[in-house]
Formats: sequence, C-alpha cells, structure tokens
Amino acid sequence: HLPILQWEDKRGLAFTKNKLNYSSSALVIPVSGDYYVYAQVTFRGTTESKTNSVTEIITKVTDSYPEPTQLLTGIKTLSEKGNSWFQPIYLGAVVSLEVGDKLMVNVSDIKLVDYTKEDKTFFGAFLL
Amino acid sequence: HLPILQWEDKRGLAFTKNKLNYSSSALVIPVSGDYYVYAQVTFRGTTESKTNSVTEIITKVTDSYPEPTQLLTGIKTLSEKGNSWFQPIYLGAVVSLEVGDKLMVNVSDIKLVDYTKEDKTFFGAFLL
Amino acid sequence: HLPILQWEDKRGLAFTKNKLNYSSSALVIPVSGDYYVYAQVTFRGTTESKTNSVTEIITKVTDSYPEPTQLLTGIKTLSEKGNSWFQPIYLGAVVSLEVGDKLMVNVSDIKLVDYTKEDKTFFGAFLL
Amino acid sequence: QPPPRLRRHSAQGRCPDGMNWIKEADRCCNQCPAGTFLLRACSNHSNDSTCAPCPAGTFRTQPNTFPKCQACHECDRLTSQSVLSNCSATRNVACGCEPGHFRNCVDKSCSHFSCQQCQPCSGRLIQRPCTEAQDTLCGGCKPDFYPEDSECRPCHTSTPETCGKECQRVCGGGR
Repeated sequence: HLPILQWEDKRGLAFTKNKLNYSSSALVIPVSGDYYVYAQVTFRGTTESKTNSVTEIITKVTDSYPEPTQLLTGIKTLSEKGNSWFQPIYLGAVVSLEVGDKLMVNVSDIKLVDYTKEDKTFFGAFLL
Repeated sequence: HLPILQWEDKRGLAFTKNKLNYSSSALVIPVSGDYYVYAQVTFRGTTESKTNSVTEIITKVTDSYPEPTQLLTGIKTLSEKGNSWFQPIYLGAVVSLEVGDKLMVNVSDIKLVDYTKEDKTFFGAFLL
Repeated sequence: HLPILQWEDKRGLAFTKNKLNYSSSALVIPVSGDYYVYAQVTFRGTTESKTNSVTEIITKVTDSYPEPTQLLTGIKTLSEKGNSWFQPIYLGAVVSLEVGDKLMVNVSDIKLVDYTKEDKTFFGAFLL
Repeated sequence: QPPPRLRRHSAQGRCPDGMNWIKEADRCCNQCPAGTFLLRACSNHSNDSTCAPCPAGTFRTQPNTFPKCQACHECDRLTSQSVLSNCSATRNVACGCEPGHFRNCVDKSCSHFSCQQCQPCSGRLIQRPCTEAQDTLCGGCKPDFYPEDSECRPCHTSTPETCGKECQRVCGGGR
C-alpha cells in the first residue's frame, strides 16, 4: 500500500468536533451517514526528484474487512522544467460511511509532500 | 455542445437518495434550493492523443429554457512529455437550483476520460 | 501582500443570502461557526507572460488582529509549451470563523486571472 | 427491578470470529461469503443473515457484512491494456498487456500504466527478452550484420569498399 499521511488535529487551523476524532493517521467516523470528505496535498520537488507522477488517494478502512477501499483518487503526471516544482491535488466528494470507519490519505511519495504550511496540505470531513 | 458524460448511479460507491435521482445522464433536482455541486474528471491520454487542452463543464438544463447554463468550468492546457499523461480537474461550488433542473457534466473529448475506476472520475450534489 | 480579487455578488450566478454579505472584496461572516470555504481561480497567460508559477490564497482578516491569516493556499509551477495556457486552481475546506471575520482571495498576479466568465473563477462559503 | 438480561454479545464490535457487529440490528451476525453482500441482517438467531450475490459488474473478495459490493475496475483500451482475467463476483478485473507489449509504468506502484510495443531489435542480438514488466534489451549486431548510424544492416548490403571486419565472411572476397 502507499504511504499514509499523519495530520495535526489540534494546533493552528486544525480542529475536530462532534466526536469526529483523529487517531493513528485516520479520521474515525462516529455516526453512520453521508459525509463530504476532502483533502488537498501540495506536492513539491526538484529536478533531482525525478518523479513522473504524483498520486493522492483518500482511503476507507473498515475493521471488519481486511482490504481498504479507495474512495477518491487524484493522479497527475509531471513534466516540469524548472529546478523546483509545486503541484496541488484537491479531492472532495460525498461518501456513505458507517460508524467506526476510518478515513486516511495515501500518497505516492511522502518525501514529495509539502508539510511546511497548514494551508497547503489539509484533510477533513463533515456530516451532511 | 460538448459531449455529456454518463454515470453509474447504483453500483459500488455510487448512490442517490432523497429523490435526487439520476436519469439520462443528468442529476434531476427534486427540491428548489442551494446545492453544493461538484465533479472530478480524470483525463488521460498518450503521446498519440495530441491534445493541447482538456475541459470539464458542469452544466444546468432547465426544461423551460432552450439553452444550457454553464455553472462551473475547468480548463487546463497540456504540455506533457511522457508516453501517457494524467490530468484531474475538480470543480465544486454552491448554485441556486429549481425543482426539475438537470445537472450534467460535459467534457472536451470523451475518449480522454479515465472511466476505469470510480474513485478517479465522479459527480455529485447535496442540498445545503 | 498579494493582490486581492474583487467579485460580482449579484448578477448572473452570483448571490449572497442569510446575511453572508460581500463588501470591499470580502465575504463578511454574519454568524460564528464552521464554514466550508471554497474558491476557484482560472489563471491564463501567454508565452509573453513569462510566469513560473501561479498562487491562489484564501485569507481571513479579523478586525481585532493586524495580520491576515492564510487559510488555504494553492500554488502550481508552470511549464507550458503553447502560445497560451490555462491553469485552474480549486481550494476548499472547513474553517472555524467568528462573526465579523472577512474572507478574501489573493492571487500572485491579477493580470493572469481569467475574469471573462463567471463559471471559471468563483468564490463562496456556506455554514455547516 | 429484573437484572439486565445478559446478551451473548455484550457490547458493540466484540463478535466471535466469522461474525460482525451490525449496528442496525444491534447484534452480531454471520458474515456473508466472498462474492455476496448482506441483504438483510440476522434476526435473533445470529446465523440467519440474508446474503445476496454481487450484481454483475461488482465483487467482494472477502467475507463481509457490507450492504453493497465494490464496483469492478475496467481495463484502459486507450492505453492498449488487455484483460488478463475478467471481473468475477469474488475478484476484480486484472489488466495487463498483450503479448509483444510491456508495461510503461506512470507511477512507482505501477497501478497506472500504458502498454508499449516491445522493440524488435532488428539485426541485433537480444540481451534480455521483452516481458510484461520491461522492454526488450537489445545487444550488439547479429553475425553477418554491421553497425551503421546506430542501426545494424545485413552484410550483403555492404559494398567491397564498405565491407568491414564484421562482414568479411560475406563480402571479404579473400583478396
């Protein structure tokens, strides 16, 4: 599986409420229902990164099922000329979730994720 | 007009509810109000595709009015180097809709739409 | 600071309601709470533009605090081959806001913003 | 006040193997086998879950108590992918490349790839044959071929003046 991102859930702009808690890299669904789930990852690299593409996937894990489900995927090929490059990928959609489901964000290469500013890479969900 | 995409509305992650039904390539608005409407289309091609740009448009059709209204548009020019390329376009915004309005997704070239996985190309709406 | 975009808030698809008003380039928050805030800016240029990157930032200004807060940022480097290029950047996330807070959209270069059609560049927010 | 009736499964989530907690039914129910989904949760007798087969175009690889099956992926015709095995009720479609093609991976995990034609190595030795994973690796010129402009040409096309050492057997003439 692709690497899973870890998130700040309290400091700065980050927050959780209504029992939608964050634990072990995942948002844990407190109530079954339809949620709008979203995430943006800003990827960045240099010519040395030698990367053809970047991928962001929002994944669901259900304890009673051994395989994760890919909910939303963004893949972008790169053909950058400059010494350094930036590539944001935003994903968002409504998904039906069950209490206890866990939401995570996987990326193709964790070294390329711009974690330096909270407004460039973020992840969230809200119950409709 | 640009080609209109057709969608799966029952199998896998797809679903409709609260009378927001899907028919003839469109989501049909059951209740007037403000909706957050969104869609992602992953475009992909090969060097043979020879495409300069890709466009995704979320359109509204009202029976009582002969012309569709373009609600949201994403256009991206391409300058890809590799054998194959991937380019996702995500669109989302709040729009005021009337009962009976139809929402559709148009694309510049249907052959370039990545239909292979439901998590890469998706379309939806929810009432605020 | 980066230039601030001005918006149409009445004509065409644009509207404001529930006292979420627009004034002096900003959406003014009428009620404290969690809002989904979003904006898309379509940037476009020509080879003469000689631009390496484009940036879109959704910013919050609070009267009682002298510095704006960057809520959401999208930055994309450009390596376009054609005579003219298009690059949309979509941003969206939930943020906690206080009554009186002002939301604005800043861009790296106002000359590169495609203001020609309301469905290509847009900005909004709704209370959860 | 009567003591609370002890239920066999006292709390959510702690079910015996092969059973899952079903919130709506507020009890543990048997899992449905791979290839099926949970149509109706069990009643009091926890082994009477109603399972239904995954509809065409969907699958479940594992025992489960999901209300739906997963949608099958599709192979990408535009990038010359071919179906290695069709989607079945218990397994997603498997996509690959036709013989004579190899996977040109877009990402590291190669979950995105296009199928490229293997290079023929005409006039050359094959150092490593083409496989699903990588292109042919061509070696030097075959016997009775000679190198010219990064290509290998058959010796019979060379003239006495151009008859290099590789072609002595064919056009050397024994002078």
